[in-house]
Amino acid sequence: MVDTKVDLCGITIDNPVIPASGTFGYGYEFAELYDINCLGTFSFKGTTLEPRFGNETPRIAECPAGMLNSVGLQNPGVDDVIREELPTLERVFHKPVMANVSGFSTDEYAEVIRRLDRSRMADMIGWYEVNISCPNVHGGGMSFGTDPKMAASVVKAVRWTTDKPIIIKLSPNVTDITEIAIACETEGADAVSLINTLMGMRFDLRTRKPILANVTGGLSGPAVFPVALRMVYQTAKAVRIPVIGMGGVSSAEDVLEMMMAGAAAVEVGAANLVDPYASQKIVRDLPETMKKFGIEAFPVV
Amino acid sequence: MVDTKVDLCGITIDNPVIPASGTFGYGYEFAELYDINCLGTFSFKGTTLEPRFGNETPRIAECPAGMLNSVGLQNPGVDDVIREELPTLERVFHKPVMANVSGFSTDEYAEVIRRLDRSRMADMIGWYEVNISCPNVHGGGMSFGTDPKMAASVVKAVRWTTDKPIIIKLSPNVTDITEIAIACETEGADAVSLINTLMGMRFDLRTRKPILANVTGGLSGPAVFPVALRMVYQTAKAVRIPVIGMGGVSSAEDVLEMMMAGAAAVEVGAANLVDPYASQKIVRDLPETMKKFGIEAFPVV
Amino acid sequence: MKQGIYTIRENRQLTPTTWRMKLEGDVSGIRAPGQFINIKLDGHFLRRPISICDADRDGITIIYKVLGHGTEEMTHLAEGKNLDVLTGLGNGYDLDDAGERPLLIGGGVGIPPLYLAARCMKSRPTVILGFNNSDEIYYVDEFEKLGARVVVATADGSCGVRGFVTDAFRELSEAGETFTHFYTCGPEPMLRAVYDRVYIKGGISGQMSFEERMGCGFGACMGCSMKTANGNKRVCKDGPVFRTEELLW
Amino acid sequence: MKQGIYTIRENRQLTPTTWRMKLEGDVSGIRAPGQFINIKLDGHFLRRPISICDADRDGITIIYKVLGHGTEEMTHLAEGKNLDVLTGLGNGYDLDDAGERPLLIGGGVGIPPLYLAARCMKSRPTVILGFNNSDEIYYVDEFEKLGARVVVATADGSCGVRGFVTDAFRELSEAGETFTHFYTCGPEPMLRAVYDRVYIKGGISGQMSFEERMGCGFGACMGCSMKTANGNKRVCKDGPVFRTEELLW
Repeated sequence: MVDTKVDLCGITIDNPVIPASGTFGYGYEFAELYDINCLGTFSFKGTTLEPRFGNETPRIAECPAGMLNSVGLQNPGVDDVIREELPTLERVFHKPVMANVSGFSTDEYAEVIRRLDRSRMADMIGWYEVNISCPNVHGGGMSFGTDPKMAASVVKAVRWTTDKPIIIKLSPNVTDITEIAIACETEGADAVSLINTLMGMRFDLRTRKPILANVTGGLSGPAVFPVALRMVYQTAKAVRIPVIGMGGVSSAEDVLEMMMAGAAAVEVGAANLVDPYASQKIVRDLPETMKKFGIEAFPVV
Repeated sequence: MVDTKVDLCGITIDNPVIPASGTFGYGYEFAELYDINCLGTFSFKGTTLEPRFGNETPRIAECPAGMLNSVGLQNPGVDDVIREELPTLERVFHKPVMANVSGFSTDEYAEVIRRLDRSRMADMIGWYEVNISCPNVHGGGMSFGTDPKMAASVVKAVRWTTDKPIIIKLSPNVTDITEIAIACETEGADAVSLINTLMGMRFDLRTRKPILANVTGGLSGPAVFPVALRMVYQTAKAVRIPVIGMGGVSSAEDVLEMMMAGAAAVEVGAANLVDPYASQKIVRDLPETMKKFGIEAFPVV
Repeated sequence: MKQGIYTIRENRQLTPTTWRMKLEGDVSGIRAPGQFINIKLDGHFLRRPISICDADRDGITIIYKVLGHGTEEMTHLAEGKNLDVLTGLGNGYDLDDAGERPLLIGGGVGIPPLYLAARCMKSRPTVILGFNNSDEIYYVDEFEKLGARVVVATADGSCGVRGFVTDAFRELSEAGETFTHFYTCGPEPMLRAVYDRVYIKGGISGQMSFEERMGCGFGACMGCSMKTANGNKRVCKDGPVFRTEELLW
Repeated sequence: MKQGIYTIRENRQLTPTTWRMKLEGDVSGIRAPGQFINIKLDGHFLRRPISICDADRDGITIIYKVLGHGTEEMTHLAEGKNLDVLTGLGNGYDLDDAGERPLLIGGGVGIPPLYLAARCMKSRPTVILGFNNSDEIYYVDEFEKLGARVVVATADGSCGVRGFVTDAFRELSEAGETFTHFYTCGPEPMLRAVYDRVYIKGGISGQMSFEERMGCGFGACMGCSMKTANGNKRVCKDGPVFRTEELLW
């Protein structure tokens, strides 16, 4: 029998399959479809200090083998997440969850983590995934993720707000992602996750205007998979901390490619939006697929 | 009747459809399939000072809605191009051709252009497209295209080697492509063309190794289209010189999206490799597609 | 929501731009008129959300308009082909509010969900159907077969009332007609006009079905959010039907 | 090269991993055995290059091995379905060099192009067919029906000569057999062994068909280049058949 377990910053998870933030809500809605405890864990919707509606609609545009989104971090705000979302999740999910946090200033990132970490829901949280790479918000968001110094400043600000592992989610919209990853590692990040979406756009031929109200959006889906693999491969060679791979992963075979590129675990994003059962299917297919390619356990050597 | 003509650096071309360098050889092989004089023009295979075999094989990997290549500028060298390729092309193509040149030093770029420009074939050439963004060669290639200062140094070196328009082909593997484009414009580039391929990779699950002998390669095809549109849009807003849009263009509708993003003309790449008649079909479909969307002429307003 | 494989039993053209498709398969996920289904098409990443026109033990009927490549390709799908479909998406119309004299207002591609609503209503509805011109007219007979009273409006006056659905509503009001509640679906400009004339000026409460570009269609991606009096809502999951009282217009 | 739409007339399994497909359509682009076709499959960006096993006025026969998702999906294609195919790609075998005692050597999925070669030969060929085991054996009867003399080798000895095609060649040589020219196709390790034993040691010139990951398949992308004694060649356009004298092994 193959062993799908992996270690993620000192926490052993049953398998490396992790639905990505923004594609899985706060989990409980998918729990109506299947037992989400089959997952390694999942990263919940990016949470900010204040409630956010996000950008104007349209926020979605279809692309070849992918989609653009410009949601812009819609979320009910950290206090509501602690009061409403996490207690609801607690009833259906019994594993450590990955708390995805966003901010518009280093202080905000720190404050969101502080409130979660000091809340009565803190025990549910296994890791904090700090999103410094959202392409759809102005001021903050991606700007933190495209400059090593700014990335380092975020890590510095959040590093001592919690004893839990901190994962920095990186942007692919950079010349050299390893430079950003190294800056995060140097400041004490426990892991990095990549790639967030690639910035793209589409036009509506009838109106001759951008489809997205926000003009540009983030590209996800199988289209970005080769770029994600390359960046995971480069980053895994450049840092000693774990690298969580994501970007267009849609099958157990894609998970194995990511692991071969050096990923310690794999997030599944857009696939959940096209097939609500995608992550469950990937978890189910993984052992058989590992066997098919002679892989008994992770890491793949 | 719609008018498909566009001006490209002072030269009027019948339509904005231009097969991209590396997907159309030196043209004459496609002339066996159809009359390539229907094209606006085409950009011939990237030419260097010395003959090059390029990288080891495998050099090709399939991807969702696209492909990776790591050819690495295989070409017979500028002297052979002048002696063999261009005379063969001259028999079948009667429009100004775009000469795509590459190098491993600023001097090499300049010397390749100088030899072409002083050759008896020089009259065939309408524009020089200077590729500072090949992701598949080490030393030179993309490194020139990912740093504004190095990009500027190439433009400076080639600017006075010819009276013909110089187009700089830019890399998408950068944090801010407008910064590179502006550096090129400042040094006197007549136009920029973008995007070259996005750096990516794939693994062979059986061997657990990268599919490409070169490990990484350049992603092209519809998968990159939204990223290309975004970068063309940003660049067209940032510079006054014409921007040639390319990246995943596969249909007349894609051409119109590129024009709406601000492109002065559009290059068609990977599509030629899947359907050898792709560029001809796009040229044929363009007038009807323009009519469908109420576009009578370019630029689209 | 239920995911299932559905077999195409009919796919025929109703008007130059409108087609009807009948899908055979599990309908247990469908709870109310106004809900929609989300269809996976080969070669397209996102599913195509289409409102339910009718549903019975045999399967689901949808009516779709050819707008882009996806819907254009749908017209070429042969009977017998299987499709991966998510069914019973969204919250539909609440028919308990219909009262004795319900009014249904549909514009163009917004008409189909009103058919199942009309069929499920206890009291006889008045149905205003708006089209651009007589070529686009469809389903008038079907509504009448349900016993509904149908009023057609065409923008070019080529059939029925000249003008928009709101002009037809004005004529009915001027004739002394009154209504207990309304249900509507159509393009946003029409919804805004209906909101203004029927709800605000006419004083009749109603339920309006909205369209928005969707990512997932089942509430996960926040792609189709909308601000309402009750906070941020997802058109796909909390809607597509919203009550006039919830709207911030 | 010709681009055309071809109709699947047969798609049946020959061995656990090998299938045969017959395509009806224009064969005027095909000039020699050893050429290949390039098939567009829905949902895959690149075409699938597959060597031609046979061609006549009715159409083209190919034999393909299930190696990945693309070829796996090919096994599900129904008869009657149309495919977009580029035909007559590459330079095939030159049969003028065959002489009176030609030798054909095929390994596994490399066997198909030798069938058309055998059929077009003036003189009766000896055909060595190599397989891993007896389950994988196919087309022995078909070659014999052409009047060829067939020698089978299996790596596990479950049928015919135990070992590789080169072992079968050694046995023939030891039995005093001589050959005028050879034609081969198969995995590169086999080609290298054949080059070494038959050409270098055996002193017999031949023509070898190569495989490489291809982009376009018609010489445009330079994806499948190979260094030869006559300079850089494209496997898809200048090959896939190269003469032993050209190789830099």
